[in-house]
Amino acid sequence: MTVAVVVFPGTNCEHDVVRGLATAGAEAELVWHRDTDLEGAEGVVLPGGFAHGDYLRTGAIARFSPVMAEVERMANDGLPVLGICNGFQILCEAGLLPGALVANRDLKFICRPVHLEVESTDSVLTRAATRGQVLRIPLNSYEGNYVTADVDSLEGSGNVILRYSDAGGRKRPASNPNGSTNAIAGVTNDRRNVAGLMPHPERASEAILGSDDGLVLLESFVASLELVSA
Amino acid sequence: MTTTTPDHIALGMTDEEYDHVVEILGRTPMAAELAMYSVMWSEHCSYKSSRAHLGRFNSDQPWVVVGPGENAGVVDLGDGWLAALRIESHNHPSYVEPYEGAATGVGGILRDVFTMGARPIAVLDPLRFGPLDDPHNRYLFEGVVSGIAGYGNAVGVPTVGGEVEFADRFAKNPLVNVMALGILKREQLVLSAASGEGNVAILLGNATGRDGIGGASILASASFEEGDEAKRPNVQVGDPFEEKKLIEACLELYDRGLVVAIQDLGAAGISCATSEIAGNGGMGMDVDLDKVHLREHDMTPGEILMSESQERMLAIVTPENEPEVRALAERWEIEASSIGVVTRGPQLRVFSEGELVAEVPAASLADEAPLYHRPAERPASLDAVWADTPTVPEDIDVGDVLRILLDDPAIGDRSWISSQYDHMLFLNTVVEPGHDGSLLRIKDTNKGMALSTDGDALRTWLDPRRGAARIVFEAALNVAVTGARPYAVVDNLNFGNPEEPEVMWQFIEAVEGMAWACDELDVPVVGGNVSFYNQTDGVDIYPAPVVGMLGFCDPMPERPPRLDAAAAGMSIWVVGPDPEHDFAGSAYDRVVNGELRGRPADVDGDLGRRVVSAAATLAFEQPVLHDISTGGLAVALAEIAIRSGVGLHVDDLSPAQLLDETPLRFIIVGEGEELDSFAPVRKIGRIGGSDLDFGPSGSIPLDEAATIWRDAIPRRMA
Amino acid sequence: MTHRFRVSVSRKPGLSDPEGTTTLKALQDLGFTDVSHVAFGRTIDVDLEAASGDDARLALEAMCQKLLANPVIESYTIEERP
Amino acid sequence: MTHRFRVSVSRKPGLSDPEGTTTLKALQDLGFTDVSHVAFGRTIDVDLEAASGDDARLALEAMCQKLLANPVIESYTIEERP
Ligand SMILES: Nc1ncnc2c1ncn2[C@@H]1O[C@H](COP(=O)(O)OP(=O)(O)O)[C@@H](O)[C@H]1O
Ligand SMILES: [Mg+2]
Repeated sequence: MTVAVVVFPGTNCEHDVVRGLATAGAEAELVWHRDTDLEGAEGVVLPGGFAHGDYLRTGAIARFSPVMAEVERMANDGLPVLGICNGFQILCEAGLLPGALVANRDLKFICRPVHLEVESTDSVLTRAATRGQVLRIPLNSYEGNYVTADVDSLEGSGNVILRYSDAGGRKRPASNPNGSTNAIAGVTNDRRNVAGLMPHPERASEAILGSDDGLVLLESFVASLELVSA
Repeated sequence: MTTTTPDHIALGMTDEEYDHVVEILGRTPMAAELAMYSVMWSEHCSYKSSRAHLGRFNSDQPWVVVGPGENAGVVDLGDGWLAALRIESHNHPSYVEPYEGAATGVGGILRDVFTMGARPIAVLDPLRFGPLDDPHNRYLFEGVVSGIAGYGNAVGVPTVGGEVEFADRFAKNPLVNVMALGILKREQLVLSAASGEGNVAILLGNATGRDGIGGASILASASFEEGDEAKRPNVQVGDPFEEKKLIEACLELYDRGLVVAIQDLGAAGISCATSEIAGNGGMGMDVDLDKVHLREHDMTPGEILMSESQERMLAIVTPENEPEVRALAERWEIEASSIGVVTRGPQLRVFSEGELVAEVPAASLADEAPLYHRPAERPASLDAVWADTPTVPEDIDVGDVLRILLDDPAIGDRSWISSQYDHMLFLNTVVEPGHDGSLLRIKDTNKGMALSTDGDALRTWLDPRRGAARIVFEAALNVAVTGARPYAVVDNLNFGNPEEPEVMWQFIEAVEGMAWACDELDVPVVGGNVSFYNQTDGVDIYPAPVVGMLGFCDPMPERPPRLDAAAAGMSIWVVGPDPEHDFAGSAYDRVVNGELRGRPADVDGDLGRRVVSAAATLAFEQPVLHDISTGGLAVALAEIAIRSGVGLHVDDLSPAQLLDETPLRFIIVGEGEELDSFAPVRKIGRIGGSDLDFGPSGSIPLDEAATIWRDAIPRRMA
Repeated sequence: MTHRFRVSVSRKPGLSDPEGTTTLKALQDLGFTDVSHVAFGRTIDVDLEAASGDDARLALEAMCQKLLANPVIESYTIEERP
Repeated sequence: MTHRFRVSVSRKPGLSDPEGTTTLKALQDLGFTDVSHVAFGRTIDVDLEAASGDDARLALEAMCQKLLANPVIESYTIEERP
């Protein structure tokens, strides 16, 4: 096994992520949330969906799944850990990433392509991208509105990696789809090996789907596996 | 003096129906039995007013694997792939509680599809509401859309299309139909016929509560009125999380060959599911209600039998496989209880606390249901309506007309709806909602499936036969412009009160028109649903048959046409007949003049076939194909220009020609000057500039048109 | 004068409460096995200007009926906040 | 003995509360122009067996810390229900 893709009850993007990772050059395998051994994995992805129905609070119940101890271990070992959408919400709940995600500004589910500007290439998710690069990637969430108690220190830490923008990279109120604080779309941890984002790179991994801009993110992640294991 | 209503009348049964029950049983029915017959013989479950006419639909094409009658229709896509499809209505529940009504509608239709062994991969939602200037209509619209989003997104099935109409007669009777599509490999197909004496019936999923017991009929029953009325909500709350687990668990059961048969629980809950699955297999069943896992503990046997709690399935498994099935359920974190045993039959026997509470021939609940030939009569008032032919003045400015039409919420941008739905999950969606048909690929094959739902209630009211035929051709054209050929139809027949001869006439005419059109196109009808009694305060809805069309292509176009692919310098052609001054029920007459009158033009089946075929062929060659429907050529051209962000010039067409809604026409935008097609084609203009420029017939700046179109729904819902 | 209220909205009894059921199970899985029932509701804190407490309460009633609660499936209570 | 509690969870002040903001605007649009502030919260009613009220409260605290509230963005109060 190279990448473990975790399936919680209610997860639904697991097969899409496996396919996206394959396009980016990595083999991936599904693991059930009750599994407690990810020994063979060089990296782990928490895909999108509605783990435990998103009941109580998005990600709140999933973070206690048995598999999360392994995810934490891998994060502490410096292995690449990625959360997409619901996976991002779970990593935040688990305290592996800063902040939290609340309901979209307009209280509506949003499913459409948005633009993201790469703010930092210092993370497992963005290392193969270029700073300032604008990507067109679908967003698909109700609770995608990023909040954090101390945004200044987050900004100062260099842990913001992706920000919503327009096609030209400008940040205007209208280009922030969900009201996220400072238009933050993706963040990393201090060690830069854990990353999370709300948009779905796997949905932009083949031209026939309308965009393959997400590939550079998935390829970054795959390249990180090799770097760590090298 | 006090009078008491006999039980069967309170349950909505006629005296004749009651006598028939007595005859079947050879005795007076017990309370639970009467409840079972009353629900199973209700219009909703038995199709007693419509069945006599549904035989008009044909499903005899070689690619049909399962026709009408099962939970979903199934067609063959080649190389071992099958598609399962079905459509259902959830009209009344959505009026009572729009969010939960629509949500549970999605849940129900998905169960019909995965009951067949298929993984559900797409939902579509044909909707009808009253006009959006009324706050209550806005509340219903908003609630229904978020209910579909809330359930569909969370259960993890993309909603890839649908349609919406707004008209006064839907204000107190909104229509919420839901269609679902699933795919499966041939060896995964499961049917709902129990076999094997001694096999076990396992109830999977949600606990049984007092939800929606018997819908309207049982609610009125005195015999089950032991508790407080308030304890018996007729609103069901959907749980997409439970359904998601149920889907995964069932698909794994099929994969591992662990079920003999399976049936979802819908109307009339356990009583319907047990009798159908046993009856279908010519078997009987002994059911023990004490084994049913309950949400509330003081439920009567009748309540348990009739409860319509959501997210439940009934699987028939061999005793040897029972432990494995239970283990699998536990792994997926769903509850399972073995509630019955298949018997040699034919009796369905239901026990509660050791007592026999019902014993009926299993098949009789379905097979012996009443069948009515209700009187039908054409409304005489139609003569006057038909005689009043709409006309279009020569001197109108099409730019001004577009300012009105593009602002109509059924014509303007509907992404306010579709962007609330996950329409991308599973990485199949190649042409997303917002075009004519949506196109899904089947991954790792060259095959594609196109989907479109269409209805046209106002035109159908003007002429039910022509109106219904036209929606079939429109749906066919919608899938054809993506490169797919019409392959299978499901229909949802939403009508008023069938006891009124005029409604029955509308129904029969519409079935005739729809069936004829399907025959002309050689497309089989593999399933459907009838929703009668859409009548409030004595007002019937406009007759609203809806078609759900599956198109199929193998291979799929490498670059399927899109509305946003037009570029400056390209030519514009129209394929199909010349306009015939078809304004009855047109957007121009309805929206601009505020009239509903005249008689819509008929369709020529032969020409229809040629046009559809031409579209499916040209879709492999041309960047933009778009069918011409509501609002005619003018609106269709505006949609292409707005979506592509570039203007266009059309020189010699009169306002009437631009607004005409003659069916069976589509637009092509492409490179070059010449276009070959085996249907009539003519060049009408070219792409370029920053206006929608119709020459002497008028113009409007593209930016202005785009803003009006984009704001049509949001400005009303803000 | 500003009046401060809390509206508490809960689902009518008999309706299923998937959130409550799921959270109950999660608590039990976490070892809180003595928990027997969990039910969800929401609160809406509303501050408003009104001449008197009675006026404020009347307005609140109207807001609940119109927007804050869904009378088909929910019931609500209104109380003053400190 | 069964103890019945209500946990009320609210967003920490200063963090965005889209439900509150949107509802405030909706109320004003409906003509309730005297409303100046709206904030949303969640209630979770929990019934549990415990030897004493103090034991129950301790268990409730632990549930809140672990699962029922997210300390990064939320605060909570616990009170007994009648
Ligand atoms: N209720 C809805 N849900 C999802 N998509 C919708 C809905 N209503 C309209 N759409 C989408 O908007 C597009 C245009 O719809 P419509 O005008 O009805 O198409 P046509 O006239 O070609 O049949 C289609 O892609 C359709 O799927
Ligand atoms: Mg169309």
